[in-house]
Order: sequence, then structure tokens, then C-alpha cells
Amino acid sequence: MNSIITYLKELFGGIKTLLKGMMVTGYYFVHPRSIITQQYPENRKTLQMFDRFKGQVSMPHDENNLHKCTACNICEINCPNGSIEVISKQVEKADGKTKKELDTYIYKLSMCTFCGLCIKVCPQDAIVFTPEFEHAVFNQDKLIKTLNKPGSSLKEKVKEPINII
Amino acid sequence: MTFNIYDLTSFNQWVDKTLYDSLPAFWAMIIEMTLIGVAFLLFYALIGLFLVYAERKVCAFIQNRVGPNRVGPYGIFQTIADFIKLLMKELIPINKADKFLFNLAPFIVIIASFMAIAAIPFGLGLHAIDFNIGVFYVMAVSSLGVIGVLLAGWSSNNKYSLIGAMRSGAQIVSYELSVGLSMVTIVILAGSMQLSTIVEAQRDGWFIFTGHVPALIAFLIFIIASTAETNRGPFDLAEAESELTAGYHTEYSGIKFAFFFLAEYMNMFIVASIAATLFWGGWMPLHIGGWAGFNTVMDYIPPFFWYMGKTMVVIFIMMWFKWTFPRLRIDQLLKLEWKYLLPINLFNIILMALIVLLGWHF
Amino acid sequence: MEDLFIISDAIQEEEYIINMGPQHPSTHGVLRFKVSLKGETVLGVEPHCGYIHRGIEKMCERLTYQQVIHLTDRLDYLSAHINNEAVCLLVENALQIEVPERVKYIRTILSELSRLASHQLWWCAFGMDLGALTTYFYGLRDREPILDIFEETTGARLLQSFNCPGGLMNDIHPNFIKRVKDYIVYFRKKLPEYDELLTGNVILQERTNDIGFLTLEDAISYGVTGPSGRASGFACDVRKHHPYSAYDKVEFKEILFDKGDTFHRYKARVEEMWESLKIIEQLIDNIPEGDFVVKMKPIIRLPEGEYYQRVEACRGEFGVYVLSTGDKYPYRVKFRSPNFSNLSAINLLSAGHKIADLVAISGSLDLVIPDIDR
Amino acid sequence: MNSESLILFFIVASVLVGGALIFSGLVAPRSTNPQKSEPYECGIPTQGKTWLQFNVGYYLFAILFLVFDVETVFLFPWAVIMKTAGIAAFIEIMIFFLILGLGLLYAWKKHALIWE
Amino acid sequence: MNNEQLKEKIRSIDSNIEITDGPQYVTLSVSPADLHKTALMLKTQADLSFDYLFCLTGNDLTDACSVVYHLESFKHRHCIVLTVKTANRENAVLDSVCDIWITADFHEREVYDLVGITFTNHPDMRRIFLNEEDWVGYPLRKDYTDNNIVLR
Repeated sequence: MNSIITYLKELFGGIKTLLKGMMVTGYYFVHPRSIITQQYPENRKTLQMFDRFKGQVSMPHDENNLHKCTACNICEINCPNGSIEVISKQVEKADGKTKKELDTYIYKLSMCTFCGLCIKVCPQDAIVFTPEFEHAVFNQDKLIKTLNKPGSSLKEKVKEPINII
Repeated sequence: MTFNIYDLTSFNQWVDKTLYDSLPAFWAMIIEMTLIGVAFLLFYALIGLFLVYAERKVCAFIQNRVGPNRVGPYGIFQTIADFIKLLMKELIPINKADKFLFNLAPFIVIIASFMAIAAIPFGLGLHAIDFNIGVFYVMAVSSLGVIGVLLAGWSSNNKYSLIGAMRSGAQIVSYELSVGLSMVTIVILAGSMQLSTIVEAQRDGWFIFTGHVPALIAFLIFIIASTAETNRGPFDLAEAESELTAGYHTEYSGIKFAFFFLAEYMNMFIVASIAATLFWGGWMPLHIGGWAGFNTVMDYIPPFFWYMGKTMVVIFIMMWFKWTFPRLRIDQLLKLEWKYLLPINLFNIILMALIVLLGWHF
Repeated sequence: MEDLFIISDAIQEEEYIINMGPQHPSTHGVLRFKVSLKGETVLGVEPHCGYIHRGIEKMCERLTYQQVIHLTDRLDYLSAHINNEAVCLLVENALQIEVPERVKYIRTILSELSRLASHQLWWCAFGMDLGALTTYFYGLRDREPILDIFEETTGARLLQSFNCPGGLMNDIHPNFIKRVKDYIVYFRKKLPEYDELLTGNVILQERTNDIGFLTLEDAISYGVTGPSGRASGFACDVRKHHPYSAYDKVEFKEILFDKGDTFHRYKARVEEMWESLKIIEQLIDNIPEGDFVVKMKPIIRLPEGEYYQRVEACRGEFGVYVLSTGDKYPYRVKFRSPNFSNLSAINLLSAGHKIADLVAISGSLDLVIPDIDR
Repeated sequence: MNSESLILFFIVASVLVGGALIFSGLVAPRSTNPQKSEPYECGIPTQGKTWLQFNVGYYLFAILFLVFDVETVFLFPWAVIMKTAGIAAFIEIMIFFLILGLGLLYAWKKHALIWE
Repeated sequence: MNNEQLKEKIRSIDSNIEITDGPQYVTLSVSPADLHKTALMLKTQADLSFDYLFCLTGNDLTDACSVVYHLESFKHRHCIVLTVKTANRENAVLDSVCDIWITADFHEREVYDLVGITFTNHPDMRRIFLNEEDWVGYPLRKDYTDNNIVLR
């Protein structure tokens, strides 16, 4: 007799737990407002990324096409993956002195792991993370980017680079 | 009793008569057959496409998603696009597979489900064949499909498929019983095995209401067992994608896979329509004793809609099961059948017989 | 006649070998189980790993200590923040730097948030392993706000690299506290749903109860840590027994069970989600003011010697061993990954059960493959 | 319609499958590759023989199924005439049930209902 | 037991073991011949009962190889480090401890795979990560060269 009672208890207890589960899924079925999916390509215009989002490294230029990079190479040294290559040139100044200046700032996005060390160590805050996230290209070569814009030059009155090595 | 305004019997007879009068008997038969064949084929394809779409939408809403929404408004052409894609896909031959059985399997699953549809009464006079052993016929044909599953798994030369097929075999030999026995319960109440008579017997009230508790229990058992028989979750052990990748149809590609996919949904449709026919009165409108006005309004809804509506509700319940529960293990599946469903079912038949004997049913 | 129902072993079946993985839905990555079967019963499981071995330990030998941190993200990517923290703590302890209280608090909150996110992902994947596909979406839905919190503060959703020796890369975002508080309220409402949908479900109970027993002795001997070990009664919570960061300032329960079957490994994780919520609640209102980083020398050189730091990652005890020769590069770095030890118990756990149980057991161990392969 | 027209349904279904297969064979691309036609086993070549002997458990369940399925077949005629046959048939079928129930109990007690 | 008590206890059992103070843990250094004996002693001594091996590291010290065992006691909650240096580097052989702590099974295979120390009495001494058939060399050795390695 006891075994029959436990048998029935198991049966009805089991059915009860199953119904409980169905209540949860049933609730969401009749509440279409709980849909959380984002309609991605359609919401491109309204999609707002967080300001700190590490999309890609970029070099801000002001309205006069001036950047702040002094070509000090600290970012290149600190990058764990070798995704930054700073090519500098010697420029003769008006007062006759030659000075090192940035020629091309090459950023290999395909090798970047977004660790943020380059931005943290930059003494001039010349590079920042921008929240672009659509990196898909058809050719891998397109992921090698030049961050300084053509014809840009160094902004005056930046701090002198600190030699840390 | 109210006059049924949607009786199609006379229409059928009229078509039959006109054809046979105007043409020689042989050609009349051929044309009639073609008409029926094309009509059922269209119906079959449409239902299949619709059910795939419905399943995707239902599961999407349950899972807080939108579901297909790109092809056509609300994604309604998604399944058609999918079908065309599957039709154009490459059929990959498998090394050392049993070619003949491998190709035979999709035939069997589709033929089984298509033949089962023939006996279903969609409305008054709207059925292809009205057997006097209709219940038997449906049971027999719908369980044929599993032979296709077994063949598919066996012939694929794939270990996952073979395990899936073996599971499916064990599953079918068990759950066939419960389906049959829960049908017996209704046959006792109806006193006939002809599907049209069973529907007719529910004119005054559906069996699920008039049959007291035994009919309710029989309905639950039928739903559970037929979900298992159609290899749907939570009883989808034969395909069990987290264990056997895709089970018996792992090696099927392109349109051959599409047939298994279609057959799964059609089998679901068939068992749901049997459930609606046996328990929910088939195409019979909802009548409440004494409410003459209400009953008349209900009569104006065409029987086909009644029938489809009931079937869809049963299908929805089966989808709801699938998207809520985890999958059972093979030994638990058999335990559920042999230790729970079968004894309860036997007991239920006795209870129903007693009720009928004592005249307690409505 | 008596023997009719006794299944005889007279027909000896051949051993049937099935490969689960590297491309299999239930191994959650490129892990390969070589399973030998008899019928549906598993006779033995031989894990084959190394499909994504990247040689992170070798790479670390050529990186400075700051640079090592971003590689630890790539071990157990679900407890990225905790792995970062291990390296930072090791460096700080070796140089005997006391980080500000604020850093400790933030680190602890972020650790617990990653633990929550990780357990949520485990929960939904475990449901999926058992065939309940809907759980996957519910788990991810609840994980999304945590990832948003991470994204807002650290700039990345998964591989944050937010720690640096001496503190954090950045201060917390002004919205951080409000968002975390909102999330706690939200998740306290959603967590009971997990129990209704899966924990209480009779099918799950049947599938997981009394499957894959791991005794206390075996758990210790195999080094099975984390919730998997604690389900067997192995009190191995580093947060409790060797507290670091702000864990000595909060009250929480170490979830311990003594049965050690698949269901209790499941239960331990679900209970840990509640504990994580409690820890965050205790800390979020009391984040002290202060600096988020201590000024460090640009080049860190650890004194010569051996260092070891253990933290409680989401899947168990994570350890970093560093052998330093006083150079700016570590001479040898070894990561003690919890999954590697947990994996070693899979044969013991699943032998004698069904294939479906193997899936449930490997799901309950919550393996993350990059952590095994390193 | 008469029941011979079942052949019609058989033919229509076969035409549906056959036609679709032929059409797909015409339009689908074909590219051969020795690795493509290997049976799928998670990216590892299959080891050993694929076809194995069936477990004894299947045999047991098949026997049990046979017993009860035949019983179902016997039940249907009784079920149809149940209302007219009345109490006598009911008692007879009860005896039938009893025997079968005992059989099920026996199998249960002998642990034949546990899948190995 | 704290570190001081541990040191005393171990000295009282075996005076041959070289004991040093590490930054965190007491470090024991043993010779390869004594390794298994000492390990068994650490596990079985009731007062010590180091039953949890939480880390096993193989190092290439350029003149020899060493293996570091980090041990904890579940009962007493104390930790200890056991180190052992092999006699030579090219043919580094040590006794396996996987009969004492089963977790050493996988960890020793890893050390064999990456550092190249062979463990005797190990039931299954194979590579664990790298391909057994065609991988040459032991990657974590300092003189390991690989043409494909990406140098920063």
C-alpha cells in the first residue's frame, strides 16, 4: 500500500513540477514585451555604444589636422602583440634644429587584443579607443590602418616625452 | 439537432456524378483521383510549411526572441525560402552507406505520413477515405514512419545515426502501446472505430467533457505518447542533438533531410488531428446544452475551421512541451511508459468500461 | 525459465568507440572525448585535449608583467577578470604594495559579477546539454545586463583586461553603482525562475540525481575544485580559506554538499549565484573613496624567487606560479587552471553511465576548453 | 472513395518524394571530395565497424511490446461492442486484464523493465 | 599549523630535507631519489596530511629541470611547497607521484609534454596537448626553437 502511495506521490509531484516549468515559458509566450532581441542592422542609426567601449585605437585630430603624437615609441614598446608600428622622420625646424616627428602610425587591427596598454602608457594622450565595432572587411590588408591623417602634423605645446627606459 | 449548413457530402456526390456522367468511367476515375491527389498534396505542403513557421515563431516568443522576420512581412515566406534552399543543396553521398536503404528511408517517412492524412475527417463529408476501422488504420500507418527512421539510422554508416535509430526502435515499440490503449478508451465510449461515427457521436458534447476523468486521463496519455511517437522533444532521443549531433538524420543533406523534417511536422499534425478528432469532437462546433443562441452562432463557423483550430491548439501544447522540458534519457523514457503510462492506461480502460456500463457518462 | 528476464552477458559485444568532439555540440569547444561504449553504456572516457593549445605559458616568458595580464583573459574567458586579478595580486604581493581599499572593493564586485555571468552561461548551457533549449536564452538574457555593466566600466564585455599591477586601468563609470543595484533587484526576481524551470523539474532531477558520484577523497585527490568540488564536500573556496581583495570583509556562505552527484554540482552553482548576489550587495554601497591605482614603476621587476597566487575563479581554484630571476620578464609562468584538474575526473565520473549522462556530467563540470589547453 | 484508392495516396507520396529528389539532383551542385563523403564523427575518421550487434534489452522490450500489442488488438473488438455486450463481456475482459496485469507485474518484479 | 611548526615537524621526521623559507610557503627541497618517499610521508603523516596537490609545475633551469609541487592539507589548511631538481637536463627522469595524488596524472603528462621530464611508474606517459606522432622537442625548454613562433 505504501508503495502505491509513493508511486502516486511521485506521479503527481512530477506533473506539478512540469506544470511549473510550463508556467514560466507560457508567461513569456504571452508577454511579447519581454523580447530583448536587438534588430541589429536596422538599428544602426540608434545604436549607441558605451563611451569607453574598446572598438579600435585611433588618433584624434583637431580641426587644424593636428595630432598629439610625438613618436616616442612607448606604445610600440608596450604593445604585447606588435600591432603598433611608429615610423618617425627627422624634420628640420625653422631654428635649424632637427626634431623627431611622426611619419606614419601603423596600427594592425588584426593583431590587436584590445588590452589598452598603449592608451594607458601614452604620455601625451595622443591615442584613444573609439567605439567603432564593425571591423569586417574582405581583405585582411585593410585591417592594417594608418592612424595619422595625411598631411597632419604635431600640435604645439605638448608635454615633452618622458623617457622611461 | 440543428441543420449543419456546411455539409459537403452532397457537393462530393455532385462532383462524382457529373464526372461519371460526362466522361467514360475510367477517365472519370483518373480525373477524380488526380484532383484529390493534387488537393491533398497542396494541403500537405502548405501545412508542412506553416507548421515549420509556427514552430519557429512559438519557440521565439517563448525564448524572448522575435523569430524569423526578414523574408516577407513577419517572415512568413521564410519557410518557403528555406525549402527552396534545401531543394538546391547538394546531396552528399556517404562512403559505404547502404545506398538503397539510405534513399528508401525518406520515401517511407513521407508515404507513411501522407497515407495517414487520407483517413482524417476534416469536415462533414470532407475526408478521402472513411474506413470502418479508421482508428486502427491511423494507428497502423502512423507507426510505419518509424521504419523510415530505423532505416535512415541503420544505412547511414554512422555511429551516431545507428544509436539514434536503436533508440527510436525501442521508443516506438513502447509508445505504440499507449497510443493504442488510450484510443481503446475512446472507442469504448463511442462504440465505433469509424472516425466519422466517432465525430458524430460527439455532437452533443465532446468526449473530453462527457467522458469524465477517464477521457481526460486518456487525452493526457495520448498527448504524451504521441509526442514520443513523433520523436519530438522532450522525447527526441532519436536525434538528441546534444548527444548524437543529429541522430538518425546526421548524414542526410539537402532535400532528403527536408523530407525528414517535413515528416516530423506532418506526423505532429496527424497525431494532433487524431487527438482533436477523438477527444475534442473533430470538426464539431462547441455546443453547450440549453444555450440555443450560442449553439447557432457556433454552427456558423465552418467545421473546417473548428477542426483546424482544435488541431492547432493540440500542436501548440506539443510545441510548448518541447520548448520547456529537458530531454529524457532512454531508460527513463521506457520507465515512463512501462511503469507509469501502461498501468495507468489499463486501469483507465477498466474505469471507462465501468462508467459506460453504469451509464454515468453524459 | 527463471532466467528469461535476466540479461545475460553471453553475447559479448564488441567495444564500440565513438568520438565526441572536437566538433560536437556538447563539449562546448574543441575538446575530444574518446568514448568506448557497450550498447549505450559508457565503459570509459579518454579526454584528448590540445586542439587549441596556444602556448600561453611560453608567450608569457617574453612579456612584461603588465603584458602578461591580457593573456590571462584568454585562459578561462568567462572568469577573465578573476584571472587578471591573480596576476596583479601576485605582483603586488611580491613587491609588497598595498593597493587602496577602493581597488579591492571594485575588484571584488567585478569578480563576483563575472562569477554571476559565468554561472548564468553555465546554467543555460547545461539546460541545453540536457535538451531544454529555452534555458539558453533565459540565461543569456540575464547575463546581458552584466556584460553591459562591464562594457560601460571596462570597455569590453568579455576580455576586460581591467586590472593592472597596483590597481585598475580606470575608475568605475559614474553609472556603475546604480546599474549594479538595479541588476541585483532584477536578478533576484529572475533567479527563482531558474528553479521553477529547471531545478525543480522532475526530468532534470531524474537525469542528474545519483549520476556521476564524486567522493570527497576523490575530489581532493583529483584536485576537483570550485562548485564541482564543493558539491562533494571539498571545502576548497579560496575566497574563504585564503581571502584576498575584499573577501575578508564580507559575509558569505561556502556552499557545501556532501553527496557529490551531478545534481549537487548543479545545485552548488545555483546556490553560488545567490551568494554572489549577497557579496555584491554588501560591497556596492560601501565603496570607499580613493585612488583607483597606485603609482608603479613603469618597468616591474620582481625580486628573484618563486611566487604563487591563488584565487577562486568561476570553475575552481586558479593559480599563477611565477619563477622570477629579477628580470623584467618572468622566467617561467605556470597557470594552474581549474578545468584541467576537473577534466581529469571525467572518466571516473562517467564510467558505467549512459551517453546522455556523459553529456550531463561534462556539463556539470562546466569545462571551458581554452583554460584546459592554455 | 473506396479503400482501394489508398494506392492513389501511395503513388502521390512516392511521386512527391521521387520528383523532388530528381529535381534536386538536376539543380543541385555536385562537387566530389574524398573527405566530404566520410561519415560524420566530429571531425575524426570513424574507428572500427559501424554496424554492431543489438543490445539484448531491445529483444526483451520487443517481446513485451508484442504481448501487449496483441492484447490491444483483442481489446478493440470488445471496445466496439462494449455497450451492447454488457456485463458478461466486461467480466470476461477483466479476467483477460488480470492475466496481463499479472504478466506486467511479473516483468516488473523481475526487473525486466529496466533498460540496461 | 603555521610555517614554523611545519618546519619543526618536518625536521623531526626527516632531518635530511633541505628547508627554506619562501615568500609565502615553506619550501622543501629533496633529491630525485627521495621524492616519492617524501611525498608519501607528506600525504600519510597524520599531522601533515597534505592530501591536495593544487599545482605541479615543471621548470627548465637550463642546467637541470625542476618540478615544484604545491601542497595543501584539507584537514589542517596548511600549505607547503616541495621542489625537486633532476640530475641532468637532457635526460630528466623523476618518480611519478600520481599514485599518491591522482591529479598528478594529468599534470605530469603536461610537464612531460612541455618540459620533457619523464616520470617513471606513470601509467600513461604520453603527450597530452601536442601531437604525439609528429611533434619534436619540448616547447617550454629555454632552447626550444620554432620557425613559426611570432617574435614581438
